[in-house]
Amino acid sequence: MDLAFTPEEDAFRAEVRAFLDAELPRDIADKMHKAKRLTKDDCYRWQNALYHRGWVSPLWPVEYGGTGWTPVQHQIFDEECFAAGAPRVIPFGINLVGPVIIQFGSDYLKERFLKPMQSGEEFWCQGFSEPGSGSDLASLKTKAVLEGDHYVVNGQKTWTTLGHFADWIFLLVRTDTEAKQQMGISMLLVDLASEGVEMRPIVTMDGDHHVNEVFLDNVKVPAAHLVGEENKGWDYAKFLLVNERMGIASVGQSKSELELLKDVARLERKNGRPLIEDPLYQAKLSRLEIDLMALEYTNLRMLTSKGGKASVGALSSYLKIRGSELQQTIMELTMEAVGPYAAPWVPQANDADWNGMPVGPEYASASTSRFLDRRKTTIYGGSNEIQKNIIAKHILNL
Amino acid sequence: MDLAFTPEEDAFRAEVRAFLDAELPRDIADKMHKAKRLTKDDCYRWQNALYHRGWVSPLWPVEYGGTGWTPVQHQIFDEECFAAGAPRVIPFGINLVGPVIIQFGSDYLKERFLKPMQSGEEFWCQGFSEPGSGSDLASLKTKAVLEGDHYVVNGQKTWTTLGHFADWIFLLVRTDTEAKQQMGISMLLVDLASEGVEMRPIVTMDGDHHVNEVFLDNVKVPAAHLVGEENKGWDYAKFLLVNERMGIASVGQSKSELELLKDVARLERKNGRPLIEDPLYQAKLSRLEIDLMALEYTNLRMLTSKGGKASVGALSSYLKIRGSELQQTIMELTMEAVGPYAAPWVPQANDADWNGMPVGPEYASASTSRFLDRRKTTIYGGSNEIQKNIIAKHILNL
Amino acid sequence: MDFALTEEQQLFSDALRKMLEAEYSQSQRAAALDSDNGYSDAVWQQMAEMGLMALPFPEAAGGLGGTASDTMVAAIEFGRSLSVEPFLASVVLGGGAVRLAGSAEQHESLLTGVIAGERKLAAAFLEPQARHDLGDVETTAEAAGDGYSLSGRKAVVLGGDCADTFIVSAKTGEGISLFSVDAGAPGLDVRGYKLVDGRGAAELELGGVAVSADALIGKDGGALPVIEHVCDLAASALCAEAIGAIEMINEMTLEYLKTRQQFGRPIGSFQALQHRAVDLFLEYEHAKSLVFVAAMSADSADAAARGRAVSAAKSYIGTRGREVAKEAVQLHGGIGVTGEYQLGDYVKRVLVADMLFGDADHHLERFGRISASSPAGASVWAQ
Amino acid sequence: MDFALTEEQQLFSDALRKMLEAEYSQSQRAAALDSDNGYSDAVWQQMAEMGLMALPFPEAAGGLGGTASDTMVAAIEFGRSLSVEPFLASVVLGGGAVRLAGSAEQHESLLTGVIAGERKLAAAFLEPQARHDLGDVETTAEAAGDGYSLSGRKAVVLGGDCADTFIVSAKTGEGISLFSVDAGAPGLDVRGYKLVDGRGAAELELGGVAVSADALIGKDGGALPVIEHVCDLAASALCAEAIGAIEMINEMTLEYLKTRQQFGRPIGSFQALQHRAVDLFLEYEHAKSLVFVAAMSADSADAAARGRAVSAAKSYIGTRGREVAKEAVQLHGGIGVTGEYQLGDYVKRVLVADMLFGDADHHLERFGRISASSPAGASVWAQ
Repeated sequence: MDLAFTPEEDAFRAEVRAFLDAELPRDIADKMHKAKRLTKDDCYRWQNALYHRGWVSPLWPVEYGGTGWTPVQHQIFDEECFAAGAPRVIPFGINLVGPVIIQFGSDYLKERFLKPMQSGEEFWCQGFSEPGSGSDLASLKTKAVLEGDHYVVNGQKTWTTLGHFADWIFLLVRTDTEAKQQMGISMLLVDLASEGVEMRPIVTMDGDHHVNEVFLDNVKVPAAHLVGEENKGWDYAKFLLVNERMGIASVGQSKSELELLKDVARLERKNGRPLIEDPLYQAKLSRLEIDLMALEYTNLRMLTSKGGKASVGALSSYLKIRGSELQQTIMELTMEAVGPYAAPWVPQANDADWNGMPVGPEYASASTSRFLDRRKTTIYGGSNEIQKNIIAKHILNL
Repeated sequence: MDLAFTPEEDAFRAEVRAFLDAELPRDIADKMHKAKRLTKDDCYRWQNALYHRGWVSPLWPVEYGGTGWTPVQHQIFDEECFAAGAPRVIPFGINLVGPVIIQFGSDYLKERFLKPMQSGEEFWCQGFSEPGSGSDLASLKTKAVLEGDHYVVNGQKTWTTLGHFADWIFLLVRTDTEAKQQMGISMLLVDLASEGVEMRPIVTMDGDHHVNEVFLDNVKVPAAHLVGEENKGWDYAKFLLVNERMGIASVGQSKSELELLKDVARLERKNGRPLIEDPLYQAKLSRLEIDLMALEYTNLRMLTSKGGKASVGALSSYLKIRGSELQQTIMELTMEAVGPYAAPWVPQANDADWNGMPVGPEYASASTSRFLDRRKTTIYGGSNEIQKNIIAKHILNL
Repeated sequence: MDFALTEEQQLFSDALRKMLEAEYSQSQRAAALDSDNGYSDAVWQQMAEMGLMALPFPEAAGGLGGTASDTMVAAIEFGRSLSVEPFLASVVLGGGAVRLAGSAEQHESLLTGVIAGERKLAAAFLEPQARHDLGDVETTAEAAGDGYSLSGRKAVVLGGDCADTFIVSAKTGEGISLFSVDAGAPGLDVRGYKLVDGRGAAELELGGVAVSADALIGKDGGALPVIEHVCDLAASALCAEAIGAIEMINEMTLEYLKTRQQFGRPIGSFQALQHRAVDLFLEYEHAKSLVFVAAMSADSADAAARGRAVSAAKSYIGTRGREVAKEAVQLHGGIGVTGEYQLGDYVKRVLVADMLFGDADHHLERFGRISASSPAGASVWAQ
Repeated sequence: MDFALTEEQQLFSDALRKMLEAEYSQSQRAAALDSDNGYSDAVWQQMAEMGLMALPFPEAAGGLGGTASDTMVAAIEFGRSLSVEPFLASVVLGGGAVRLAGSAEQHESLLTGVIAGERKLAAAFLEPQARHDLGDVETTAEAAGDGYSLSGRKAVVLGGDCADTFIVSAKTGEGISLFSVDAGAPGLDVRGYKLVDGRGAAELELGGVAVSADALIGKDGGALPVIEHVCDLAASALCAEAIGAIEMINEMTLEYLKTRQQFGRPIGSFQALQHRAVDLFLEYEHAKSLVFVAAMSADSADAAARGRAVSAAKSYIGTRGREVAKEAVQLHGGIGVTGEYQLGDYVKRVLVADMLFGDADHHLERFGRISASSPAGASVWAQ
C-alpha cells in the first residue's frame, strides 16, 4: 500500500505537461475553462495533435496505437489534460466503437476505419437509442434487411450526441424480427452522407444543440460494414457499454471543474468575506471535494485491482453512478455560488466570439445553462436506475 | 385563510394549561422531560386524571365520552400536553381498539370494555404482527377455532409494545384457512390472564424492554369477545390502521422534543459559543424546525380540509412518513449535540430513582439509546415502505 | 385558524386559471416571449380588467384591499401557466414599496397607473456586490438643489426591462432611503435582458440621476424595514409561483410514469420509481403548507414572525423544490431534458424562485437567527 | 501508487480474522463484556503473541516498525469482530504518543510492557468542556518540587477503565504538554464505564497529582502537534474499524434481503429495496477508498496532507456510515432493532466511530479550512 507516485510516474506527468504546454492551442484551453462552445475544428485540432503524439487512443491494444500505460498513467494523463483545459476527445469513435471494431471487426473494417478515427479526419456518433427504446434498449425497432451485398435500413434513432459533427454512425439494428429481443440485433457502420439519412437537431433545455434525431429511410449500407456476425450485435453493445461506463466517471474532468468552482467561490463574497470561507457554502464544497476524492481513489483502486476485467466491468456501474452525480453537483454548486447573477439568461455569452457585455461576472453566464445541461449525465450511458438494476442483479445477486 | 387563533381557541388553550398545571403530577412531567422510564402506575395516574376531566378519549363520539373538539382544539390540546410533560396516553386501547369496538363491536363489548379502557383500569396491547408476517400482515398464521361458545387460539404474536403493562390484547386471528388471505381473518379480544398466554420480553438495541412476544397455546376466548363478524377482521384492521397512522405524525410530541433539543443546543458549546449559534449545527436545527412546521400545518390543513374522512385516511400516510422521520431526526440531532458524551452507555441513568452520578451532562445519558430506540418509528405502524406502496396505489394510482 | 380558500378566492382562482389556459398555451407563450415587450400585452390587459393590478392596494387608492393570501392565489396560477407578465415586479414589488411607505399623494400619482395596467413599476433594491443582502447599498443619493442626485448600480432588477418607473434604494446621510426614478431620466442607463425563466429584468446604472425632493418615498433613512417587508411579500409570491410550477411538474411526471412503456409495462409500475414519485408528492404537500403559512404571515408588521414564516417557505422551496425538479427530469429520462417538452420551463421557474430575494441558504440562516434568538423555554436542564 | 495489501498484510489479516472468528463469537464476546476486565484477556494475550501490540513501534524499542496501513489491516478485523480489547487505547493512542514524543528511555520504560501485552496505556486528551477541540485544555501542570502537580478533569478516556498508565495533556507555563501518570497515583480518581459499543472508558479527576520531572513526555509546551498527530492515527484506525463493521452490516443486510419472505417472495426481489441495497454497497466502496487513503497518510509529518486525508475519511464515515447503519436497520424491519440480533452491535460501533476524535462536522470543517487555504490555481477569471 503506497499513496506516493513513483519517480517514473512523476517523470511521465512532466512529459504530459510539456506536451500540453507545447501543443494544446491556447484558444481551445481558454474556451474550455470559460465554458464556451467548441467548434468541430477545435475538436479536430486537439485530437489531431494527440494523434501525432501517439496519445489519442491510449486504451487500445499497443499494436493498434495504444500506449500500454498503467492505470495510474492513464489517471495522470487524464488529470493533466483536463487541468490544462484540453477538451475530452469525442468518445464515440475512440472509446466506444473503436474497441468494438478492434475486438470483433473484420480486417477490412480495421483497415478502413481505425486510422481516420484516430486522426480526427472522421468523427463518429452513436445510434443506439430510439424514441421507444431508452432504458429498454433491446426493444429497438430500426430494421435492416439484407438485399444482396447491402443492408437496407429503416427506422429512427435519437439522443445522438454531436451527430452534427460526425461523419459516421454506428447503429444497432434489428436483423431478425422472429428471434427473442436481444437475439436479433446487429451492429452496422453507416456513412452519414448516405442517401436517406436525415439528422435533425434536438434543442435541450439549456437552449443548446448537443443531440440529434437521426431518420433512416431506405438507407443502403454495404454488407461489409456489418460488425462481426449478424444477430450478435447485443454482445458487442454490452462490451461497448462497459467501456462507456468506465469513462463516464470523469474523475479528471471533475477535478478540473472543481478547481474552477473553487476559483469562483474565492471571488464571490458573502457577508463581507469570500464565499469559500462561508460556513454553509464551505461545508457543501467540502462534501463535494471529499466525495470526489472517494471517487478518484475508488477508480484507482478498481483499476489497479487484481480482480481483473470482469470485476472492473461490474464495478464500473458504481463509478458511473457517483461520477455522474458529482458532475451535476459541481454545476449545482457553481450556480449557487453565482447567486442572483445565475438568473440572467444570456446564451450568446457561450459563444467565444460574442462581443457583448456579460450580465454580472463573466463566469455567471453559463452557470444555469450548464446546470441544466448536466441533468443528462445521470440519464445517458445507461441511466443510473439501470446501473442500479445491473448491480442488484450481477453484483449483489438479488 | 387565517393563521390566527380565535378568542375561543385561546380560551381553550388557557383551560388546558390550567388543567395541566393542576392535575399533571410533577414527578411524571419531570420524567418525561428528562427521558426517564415511566412505570405502569405513572401511565395510570395521568390517564385517570384525564378520564376524570372527560378528556381521555377526545376523538371518540361524544355519546361515548368524546369531546367534539375541532381539529384545531385537538392540536392545541396535544401541544399543550406534550409541552407540559404529559405522557402520551398508551394508544392501543383509546386510539386503536376503542374506536373499532365503538364502530363495529356488539353492545356487550361496548358495555364491558369502554369504561375501564378510558379510566385506565384496563390497559390494552396489540396482537397483529407475527414473526413471519411483518409488512405482509395478511399472511398471519395465528389460528382461532370456534368450539361451542368459545374460540381456541393457537399461535404467536410479536412486537407487542407495552404488552407487559397490559391486561387485554386485541388479536388478529385466522378463522377461515380456506379463504383468500385477507378474507379469513377475525378480531378477538383476549384477557392476558387467560391460561395458555405467555408474554416474553424482547430487549431492543437500546437495551430496554418496550416490546414483547406473545405465545398463545390453546387459549380459550369467549365467542362474545369476537369483534363484529367472523372473517371481517381485515376491514376492522384497516379502519384501525388509518387511525394509527394519524396519531403517528406526533406533531405535539415532536414540537415539545424540539424545544428540549434547543435547550441542549443552548447549553452545549462549540468553538467558544453556544452550539445553537454554530452555523452548521444551526442549519441542521433550522431544517428540522422548518420540516416540523411543514408537518404541523400539513396536518392541520388536512384535518380541516373539506375532503372528508376518505382523503384524510389516504393522506395520513404522508403524515406518518414525514412524522416518523422527524421523530428520528430530533433524536439524531440530540445525539450529535451532546458530542463525545453521547458515547458513554449508562442505562441505569434512565431510571428516575437511580442515585448514581451521570457521565457528562445529565441530558447526555439517554441520547444514544433514544436515537437507537427511535429507529422503530419508521418501521412500526406499517413501515414507511408500506406507506409508500399505499400512496402509490391509492393516491397516485400507479 | 383556517386553511381553506375563501369562496371569493376560489372563484377568482378559477377565473384566472380559465383565462390563462385560454390565452397562455405553450405556443402563445412562446410568441409573447418573442414579442417586443417580452410578455403578452393582451394578457396583461385582461389581468388589469380582472382587477389583478388593484389586488393588494388600499381602497382609498383605488385598490381592492386584498391580502398577501389573495396574491398567493393569483401567483399559484402564474406559476402553473408560466406567466412572464410583470405582476410581481410592478404590483408586489414596486407597488408594494409605494403602498407601504408612500404618501397619499404618491399613492395617487404612482398607483393609479399601476392599477389601470398602464404604468409599470420595478424595484431596484439589490446591487452587484450585495449578493442577497438588502442592506448592502452603495448607491448614493446626494442632496442636489431641491432634490437628490443618485449614483450607483443596481442588479437583476425584476421587470426592469419594461418598467416606467423604478423604486430605487440609495443611501442618504440618514441611511437607506427609497426614491422613485423615471425610466427615461437623464443619466439612467437601463440594460434589459431575460431571465432563465423567461421574465424580463435589467441592470441599472445611475450616473448622477437628478430627482426632485418629492421622489423620496417614506422616511429619509428609514427604508430598510420597508424593503425587507416588500421583499418578504415578493418572496412569498415567488414561493406561490413555485408551488404552482411544482404542481405542474408533478402532474406531468405522474402522467409520464403512467404512459411511458419500457420492458413491456408502464415505467410507473416499477416500485423504485413509485417510491420516488411518492416523495415528489409528499414534498409538494409539505411545501404547499409552508407557502400558505408564508402568505398568511406576509402582511404582518411583526418582522420576526413574518420573517420566520417567509424564510421557512423560501428555504424549503429553494431546496426541496429543486430536488423535486431534478427528480422529475430524472424520472422522465431523455425527454425531460429537451427544450420542446415544457417540463424544462417549469424547472427553470423553480430554479429562479430560489435565486431571487434570497436563496435557500440565505433564508435558512435568517430563520436560524430568528429561531435561536427566540427566548428559551424554561430549561429542565438548567435547573 | 498501490492499493493492494502486501502479501505480509494479507497473511496477517487472514490469521487475525481466523483467530477472532474462533475466539470472538457472539456468546464469547458477551462473556468478555460481562467479565471484570470488560474484555477477553485470552484474546488480548493471543493478540500480543501475534505481535499486534508491537506493530507500530520502532524496532529499536522492540517493535515491528509497522505503518498506519498495518494498523488499518488489524483494525478492520476488530471492526468485523466487534472487538472490545483496548488496542486502540493502548497501542495507537497511549503508545502512539510515547512513540512520537517520548525519549529512548521512555520508549524503554513504557513501551516494553505495552508490547508484551502487560502494560495498558490510555490517552487522556479531551476535557468535559472541550467537545472535540484538542487544544481546549484547562488541566494544569504546576511545577512542584522536582516535578509537577496536575489538576483538572479528563473526559471519555478510551480504555481508561483498565489502563495502568495515562498519557495526560496539561498546561504548563510553556503551553500544552504531555505527562505519564500512573493509574494508582494519589489524587487521581478514575471512574470507569462502558461506551455504547461495549468498550471501556473513564472520566478522570486529577486533584493535584504529583509526578516526577521525567514524567514529561516530549517538549514542554510543544505537545499540541503530537496530540493532533496521535488523534489522526486514532481516527484513521477508528475509521478502519468502522469500515469493518460496515462490511458486516452490508453482508448481514444482503443475506436478510435474500432470505426474508413477504408477500410470497424474498424482500430483496422488490426493486425499491434493491436500489437502496445498491446504495449501501456503493457507500461502502467509496468509504473504504477514503479509509485506505487516510491510513496511507496517517504517518505523514505533513500536518495539512495528513489532516486532509484523515478528515475526509472521518467525515465521510461519520455521515455515510451512519446512513448505511440506519438504512440497514430499516431494511431489516423489526428484527433489526432487537438486541439479540447482532446488527445493532455493529450499528453501535459505527455510531461511536463518529463520536470519538472529532465528529463528522468537526472533520468537515477541518477539511474545509485546509482546502480553502490551499493556494488557488491560476484563476482564469481573475485575469
